[in-house]
Amino acid sequence: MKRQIPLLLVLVFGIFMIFQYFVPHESSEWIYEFFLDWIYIIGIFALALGIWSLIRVSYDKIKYKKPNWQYAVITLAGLFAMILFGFDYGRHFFSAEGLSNYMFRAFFDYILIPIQATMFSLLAFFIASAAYRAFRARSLLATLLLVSALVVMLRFNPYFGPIGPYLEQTASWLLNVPNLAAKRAIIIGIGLGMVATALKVILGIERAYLGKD
Amino acid sequence: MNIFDRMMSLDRRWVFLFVALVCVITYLIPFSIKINITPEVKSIYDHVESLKAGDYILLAIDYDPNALAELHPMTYAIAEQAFRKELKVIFVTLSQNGPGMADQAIRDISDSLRLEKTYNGITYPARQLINGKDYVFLGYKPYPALVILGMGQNFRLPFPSDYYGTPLDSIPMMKGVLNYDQIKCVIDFAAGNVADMWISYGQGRYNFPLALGMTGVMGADYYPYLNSGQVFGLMGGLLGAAQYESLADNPGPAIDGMRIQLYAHIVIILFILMGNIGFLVTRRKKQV
Amino acid sequence: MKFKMLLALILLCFVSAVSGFGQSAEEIMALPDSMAMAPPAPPSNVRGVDTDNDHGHSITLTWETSPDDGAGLNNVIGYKVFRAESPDGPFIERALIPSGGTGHIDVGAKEKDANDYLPDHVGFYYKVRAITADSLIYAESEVFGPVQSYGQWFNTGRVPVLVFVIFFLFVTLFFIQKAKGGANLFVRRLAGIEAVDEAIGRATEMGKPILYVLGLGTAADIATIASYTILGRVAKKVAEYQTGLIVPCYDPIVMTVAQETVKASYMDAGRPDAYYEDMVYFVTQSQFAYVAAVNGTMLRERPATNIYMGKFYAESLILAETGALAGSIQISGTDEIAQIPFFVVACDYTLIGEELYAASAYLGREPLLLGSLKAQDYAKAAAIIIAIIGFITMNFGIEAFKHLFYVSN
Amino acid sequence: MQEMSIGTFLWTTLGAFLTLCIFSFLYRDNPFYKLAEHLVVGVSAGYFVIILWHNGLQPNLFNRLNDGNFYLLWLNSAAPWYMIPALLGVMMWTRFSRKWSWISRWPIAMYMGIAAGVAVPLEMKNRVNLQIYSAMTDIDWGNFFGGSLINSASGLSQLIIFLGTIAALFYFFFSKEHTGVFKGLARFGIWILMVGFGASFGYTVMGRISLFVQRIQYVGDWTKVAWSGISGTYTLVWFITFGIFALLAVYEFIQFMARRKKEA
Repeated sequence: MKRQIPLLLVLVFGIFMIFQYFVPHESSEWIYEFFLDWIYIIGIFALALGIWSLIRVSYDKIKYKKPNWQYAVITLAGLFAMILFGFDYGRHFFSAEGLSNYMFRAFFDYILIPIQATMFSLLAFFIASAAYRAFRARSLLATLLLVSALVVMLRFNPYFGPIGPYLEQTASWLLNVPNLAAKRAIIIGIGLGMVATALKVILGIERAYLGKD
Repeated sequence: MNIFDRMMSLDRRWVFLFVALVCVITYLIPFSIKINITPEVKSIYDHVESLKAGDYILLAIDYDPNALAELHPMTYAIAEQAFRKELKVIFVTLSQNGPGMADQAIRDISDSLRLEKTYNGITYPARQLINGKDYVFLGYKPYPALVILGMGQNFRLPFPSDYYGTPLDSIPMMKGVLNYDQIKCVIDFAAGNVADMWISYGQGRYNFPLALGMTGVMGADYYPYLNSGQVFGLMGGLLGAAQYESLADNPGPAIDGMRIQLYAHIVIILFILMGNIGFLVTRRKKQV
Repeated sequence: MKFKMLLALILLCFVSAVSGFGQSAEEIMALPDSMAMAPPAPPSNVRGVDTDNDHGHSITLTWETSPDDGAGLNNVIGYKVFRAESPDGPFIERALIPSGGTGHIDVGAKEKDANDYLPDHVGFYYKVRAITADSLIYAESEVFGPVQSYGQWFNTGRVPVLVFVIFFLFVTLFFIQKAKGGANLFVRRLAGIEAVDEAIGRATEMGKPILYVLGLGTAADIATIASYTILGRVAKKVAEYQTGLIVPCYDPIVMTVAQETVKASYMDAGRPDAYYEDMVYFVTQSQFAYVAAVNGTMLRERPATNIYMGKFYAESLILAETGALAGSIQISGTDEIAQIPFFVVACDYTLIGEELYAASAYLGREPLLLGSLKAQDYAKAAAIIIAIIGFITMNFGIEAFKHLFYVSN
Repeated sequence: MQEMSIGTFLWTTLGAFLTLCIFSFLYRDNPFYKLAEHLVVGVSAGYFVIILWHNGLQPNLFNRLNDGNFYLLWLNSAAPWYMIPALLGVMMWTRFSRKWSWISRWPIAMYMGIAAGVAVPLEMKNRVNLQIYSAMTDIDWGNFFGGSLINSASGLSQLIIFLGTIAALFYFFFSKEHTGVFKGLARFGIWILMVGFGASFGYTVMGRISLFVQRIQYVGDWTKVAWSGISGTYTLVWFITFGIFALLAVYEFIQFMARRKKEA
């Protein structure tokens, strides 16, 4: 009961959706769209579980005075403040006007955006340190990786005089030829792996996600 | 620990520091760098340079704010060059958010023209751009393919009046200018498939010289048209824009951007080389 | 509505342009000959059929171009397609095709209250007008009709996909049967996967936890599903060795499923008491906020091993570099092609692409999973053979073989 | 420089401060990074709650079940069958209870079934059918050498793409040991993969650098505003901000010296 019904549901819904793909008729499309809505709505309900987990972990940190517990207070404050602003302090539960609340927008523009953009921009540094650390001519494979990356990075460097244009052409050759071949092979392999995994789920061979008992 | 070991196992914070310093310094201190010029960009510059005062060119501003960083520098450099040479410029846009882009470009370039400037050793006097005498901005119309075809018959068909509402017939510089036959070249700055339409419906049908400025991602796909001679020049991305700025001796945001990129790349490459020298030397020592 | 307004606008422009010429005789004099033009010949042979392989509400039209399109008078700049519910009209304009066009698919909305609703099973009449730059000069084809649209129950354009899916299903079932029968299925070793075991052992020795990141995928992403199975194996080993496990999650459903998986593994290992729910916790559903939190965890908890399996985007390198800074051993696997190079560069072991999907079978060594791995290999062999045959036939000028594999939409 | 109201200036100051907090992570983990990190986690989680409520639940569920009077009188609504997903959503919440949590597997199972079922034909088409189809290229034999070895459009390059794809696929075979001819092919396959990865890595560097440049601009613009106001309105704000960073520097220096002593 606790495992059979879920496995049956996976099988039925899975097979149905596979065949749905080959039926262009309106009624089949309607069901497809309805199901996608289901998934979306289930996902939103599940967010409550996520938020509960976040609150509980933070609360435990504060309660048991775990290391850095002070910061958990900031997390909770940020969470509740944002929810409060988003409902316009409770004035707009069922209309989207809360989204235009001044504080809600200010928090978005001046806290979320700068921090996220800055996290993203850390890549400028990490791409440099990763290149320094890992691009060593240790083996033939590592050397291929290193040389190919160097050529592409040098493609617009003006300090190579007459060989500059050749460097640029080589770089575009590397991007358009071996890179394309590598990508195509990986895509085909991934496609087959995905189909195999999805079939395993539908057939109930892969069932780790259902848990036990 | 000798110097080679040190070269291999540098604290990565030195890498961070150098990258940050180089970016900040190259950002703060403007200086020009040498840019490799490719023939497909140079041919656009040469074409514009070969025109005489009073010749007409058409600039199509077919991009919106998303592609501004890459395409605006091209528009600025070419329009500045054209106006300094006293060419007459017709602006048109086939992209929905294009009018804002064109409007901004025209305003900024008129400001810049009010100053006396020297490009490639030639000093150009300050001049006041006059709408309708030096340039005309036709505005935006949907259905790019039909607009391109229609302009081949007569500009007045898709655009009876310009962007500001003046009938084309009462604009002095449009007198006797009917269609592409009176235009010396069309340069399309495109961030979408409008470029294809300029190639097949414009150049393909009316056979005028066409050059393209595109985003970096798109650029590579259009080289076949260059080989087949359908377009006489091609600029791709910030790199293409920087080449044009450098040809026109008019350093702007594209060269600024390239300068930062270039030196950041050089720093990274130097670190990679340093790591490898250290690695190779220490390995040889171990083998001995 | 918008569409009609735009058309009206264009029409207006064209009309005002023409009337504008009256003001100045000089301008008319200057017009090229083609402007004072004769009307072009009309397009001919207009035909319409229901569009195949769709949900209905669409009709495919074809016609032959006007003799004056690109030749003759050479003044046709495009075609306008008109539709009506009776042969006498009223006709409404449906499309504008640049010159040279010989067809159009008239797609309407399927919702009854939409502006361009095109009902199924209703007869429609079409005509095509060759237009010139001058809106007053044009030529119309004869009216064609009636033609009806309707939806299909099978998309024949997707037959190649169906064949592939059925072939694959068949091979999978075959090998699973074989595996159940006890056949010994050989699988070569994969360094990245064997490293997982080593890494868990190392964590035990160091007395430090293992950080398992499921990536930014939702529970619906196949990469995430593959990742659960790997998480299950890792959690089981972790429970056996009594090492710590940290699983920060990005998606709440993924968190729920991961909790089930880890709990089941602890039960399998006979240590349900050691399991607690907050091993697997939710962080936030925002990419870089999530990364900020995981980065902080790495530097504070100093896990011995970081495992990244699932869907990763730009954050891949941020995570992997921070992990390397914290001195952790790192094993990664993703099907996001753009991110594989970064993992290859920054991690100790990387499962490239489909190796991620093979990993669960490897770790478990369960015959059923190995069976499906075999099926994957045979499908790959089939793909290679098809590609080679197609390549050879193409270069001998035979396109028929390649066309067998054409998927129309 | 555009004019800024004092309110906007204060908010921008916060943005610039948080930007620097995140950058401080490059030096090492520190209280400022922790502050920004925990703040962004809370705020972003709250942001998603609100967005999913207003832009998700409202239009996709509530409005469909709304019959015009009251949200619960859903039977008269336009789409009463939307009670099913709502019910499934509520079933997810059984996870709050230990005893009933197994019920949550039903919606999860449907979710997985739908996801897997959609993936099978779709991934087969997009990744397998289409890629094999485009791998069957017609080589441009007339332009085989294309003038130079590094011409991407030459017939030779097309041939390399095809052979590279096949060889890389060979590399991924799991059920055969890499020996003999097979070893050679797989070897060529992994070379292609590595060259491709290197090129792709090198290509991305450019875009990443410009991300950092944008952040420099953000802080730079703020500094300009602050500087222009140093003798006027913003003096106090500017000094406070400067003071915070000065204190941070001093704190770090003391810590650093202390660690030095310890190590020595």
